[in-house]
Amino acid sequence: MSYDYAKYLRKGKLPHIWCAGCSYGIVLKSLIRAIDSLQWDKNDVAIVSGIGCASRLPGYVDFNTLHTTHGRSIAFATGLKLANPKLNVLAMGGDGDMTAIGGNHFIHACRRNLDITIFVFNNNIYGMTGAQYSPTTPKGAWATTSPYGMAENNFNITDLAIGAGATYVARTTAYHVAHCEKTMKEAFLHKGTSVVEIINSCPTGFGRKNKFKTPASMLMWMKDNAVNIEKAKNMSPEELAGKFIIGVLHKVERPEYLETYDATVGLKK
Amino acid sequence: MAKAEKIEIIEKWCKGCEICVEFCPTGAIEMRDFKVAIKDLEKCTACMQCELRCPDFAIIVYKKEKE
Amino acid sequence: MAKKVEFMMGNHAVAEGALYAGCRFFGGYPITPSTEVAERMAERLPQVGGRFIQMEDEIAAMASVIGASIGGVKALTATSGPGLSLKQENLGYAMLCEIPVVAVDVMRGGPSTGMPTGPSQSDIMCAKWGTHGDHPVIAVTPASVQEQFEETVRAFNLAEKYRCPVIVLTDAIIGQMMEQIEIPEPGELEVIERPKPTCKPEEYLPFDLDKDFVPLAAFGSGYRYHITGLHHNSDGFPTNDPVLHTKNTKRLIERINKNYDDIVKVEEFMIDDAEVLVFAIGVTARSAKHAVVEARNAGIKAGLIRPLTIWPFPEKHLDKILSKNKIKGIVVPEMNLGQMTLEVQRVARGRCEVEGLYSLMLDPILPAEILEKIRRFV
Amino acid sequence: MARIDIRLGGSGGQGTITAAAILGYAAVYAGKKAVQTKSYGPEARGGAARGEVVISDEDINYVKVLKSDILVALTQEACDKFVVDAKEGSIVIVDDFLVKNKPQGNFKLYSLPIIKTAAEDVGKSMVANIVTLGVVNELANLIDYEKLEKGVLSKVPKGTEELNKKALQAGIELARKAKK
Repeated sequence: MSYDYAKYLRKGKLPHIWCAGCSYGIVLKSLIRAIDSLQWDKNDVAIVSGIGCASRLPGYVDFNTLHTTHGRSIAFATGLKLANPKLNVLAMGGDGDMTAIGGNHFIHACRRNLDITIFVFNNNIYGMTGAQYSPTTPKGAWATTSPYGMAENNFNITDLAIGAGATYVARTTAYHVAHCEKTMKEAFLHKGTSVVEIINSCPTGFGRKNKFKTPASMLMWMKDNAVNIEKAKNMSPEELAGKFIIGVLHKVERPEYLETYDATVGLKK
Repeated sequence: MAKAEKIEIIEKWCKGCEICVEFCPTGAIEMRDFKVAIKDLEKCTACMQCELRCPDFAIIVYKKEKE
Repeated sequence: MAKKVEFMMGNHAVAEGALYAGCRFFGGYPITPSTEVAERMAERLPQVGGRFIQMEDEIAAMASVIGASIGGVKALTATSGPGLSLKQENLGYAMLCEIPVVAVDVMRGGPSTGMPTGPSQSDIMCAKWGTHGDHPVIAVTPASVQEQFEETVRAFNLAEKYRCPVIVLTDAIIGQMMEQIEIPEPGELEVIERPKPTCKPEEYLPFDLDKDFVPLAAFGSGYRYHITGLHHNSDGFPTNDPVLHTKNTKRLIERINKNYDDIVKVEEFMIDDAEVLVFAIGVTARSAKHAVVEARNAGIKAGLIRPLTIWPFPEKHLDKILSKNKIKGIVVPEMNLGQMTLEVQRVARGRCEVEGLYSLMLDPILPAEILEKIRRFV
Repeated sequence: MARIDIRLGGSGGQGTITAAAILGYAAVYAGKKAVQTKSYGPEARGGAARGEVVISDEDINYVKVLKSDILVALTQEACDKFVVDAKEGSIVIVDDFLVKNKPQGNFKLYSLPIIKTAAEDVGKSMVANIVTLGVVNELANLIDYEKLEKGVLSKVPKGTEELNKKALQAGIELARKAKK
């Protein structure tokens, strides 16, 4: 056995609700390993999610877990962190939850630079409601609400986070399990708002209708199209066409919100 | 050859997505009645690909103690 | 010792009441005519070790106070009409998830952007039914700057005691006006602190469906559990079982209903021998009191029922008066086109006439208008 | 003291709402009850602005001014608009320069150079509202002078205390002369 997940899993909650081949389970394992590697007390970890398939994740892990309303995880997490700064707070959700209905909270969290961690599970689709297009559905892709192909432009989540002021922004995938774990750990350790986009796969809602025959083929697509940022630096735009970059895309030091607030207002503790 | 002591399969959690089978480099496991099953433990190199990638916590590989 | 008397704005009194009650977090979003609550909290919270944040929108403001409360801190938000609409989503969350928070709604004219500076009492039904689904609601209705303070303290107490959101339903006139207020000394008003669970963490059932009340453990206090806005079982995990759904919904509503006597506060003014009643809240109740005094001066036996709790509706109080007194009629003045009147009619069950007096004008309903309605019943 | 309804009318920026608030504050400081309300009509922005305050020794039920016991009108527009709600036998004070058409009615009219006094005798027209307070308090004998002065000083910007004291005194002088 390479790793015993049991000590972080809530008893009796498996099997989880995710479909066969959904990569969220794989990412959940990376998440558990990442937190375990930090040796954080479980009582000091809070995971806050919104609505959607990804947002069901907190129910399976033995931390302080908060499954909120659609798109609002970051806003709940903000209040929680300000009330109890000792908590290591992770806000997480899917692409629709975080960048459509929750888009406003997402960009303003990046701007504030409160010391919370944000994971966006991007599977390019609304899975739970049955495959409607999301802000990250690729142009031309099929969804039940884009039956003729996606006509809208899509968000680049990491560019959005960088533009909004997040101080740590990275991308990883469900395929790159070790990289995913390492990136999550770094994001947790970063002081300030850190955003990790995790490329995921929804075989049921997206894959079947968009020419992915099997769940494994969706993971292989990640393997084949992800380029590490170090390698990408030496590649031409032509070579990078159709690929996406993984790794730490942006990392800067800026004053963290809570510390700045407390100092600015002269908080009497 | 075999480096695995045992491959434990938690059948009630396995959803039959086949990711483990597709990622197994040696053909040690296979699909049987829509669930993963051990085909040939001898072939297992304990590379852990199946365990790492199983989304359902349904497959656990126990490495052999170093001899 | 003479008490400290101040001349204070109603919205500021809400903020001071919240601080007195132990509120140490405010998450808000600017909106007329409630903004002075946020401004006062932004200035005052750091002085007492609390934190303020102006969120990116009303929805986030409501979410942030729920988050803070889950973190173990008493939390307040303040808004007005359009903001109340936006807060409804997370108010419902707080109801189902049993999170104590206080939300102030300084009523202005609606619907939509409506009359931003215009006072109103048109959110009475929105406070009760604004969020979807069956749910309990507690809403208190202050009518003076003193009550802005005291009712906010009471709102926090009720929120903690019954583990639920409480709405302070006030209006633009009471919120914006200045009036004398005696600031209570510490200890003078009851302040209910949040009880902590005493069981072992592994035995903690945060939403025990077989108990009326379970203390809410703060995240980080060693009780690790799950909170979800899905219908859930005693342990907090989602369930699709309609029997449990029914049981929990009824339990939440019953918790409030069966504590009616503790929650519902009503001022009864000159009702012992009253033949005509006026039923009014907030600024309108002050006009009504003026009218009742004038009616009495004119020899008319009028009385006033002034709820300080509008939800749950003070039906027991009203019912008791209607069964005791021979009431000819009830006048229900309200700054809307008839919301409370419907409830009064429901409780009156045809025992007497109930007549609404509605106004969307910017000034309070005049005592003379109420007096005229009173006269019609005698 | 029974309920006294005071309406201070002027144009936006003349500080009538501030004056009403100061009067309420001073009244409360003097042990009375007071309610000061804002106006919500379109006049709240530009046009005829009004500061309203009700002062009483008893509980004040209706919070706004019903019919005024004291009306101050610093502009013609405010005078025309609010004088209809002046009580019989009440006090109506108008600025003698800006209110050219003197109101007629069953009230005691004082036409006084309030703005001129502020601008010329005190030196700043923006303290007309404080001059007004001096006038109102002296004519209606509402609050002890020290309490009123304390009210004024606690609500005006730092560094303007002497100016505002002078304005208050000037208002009192205006009223004393008028009473003779």
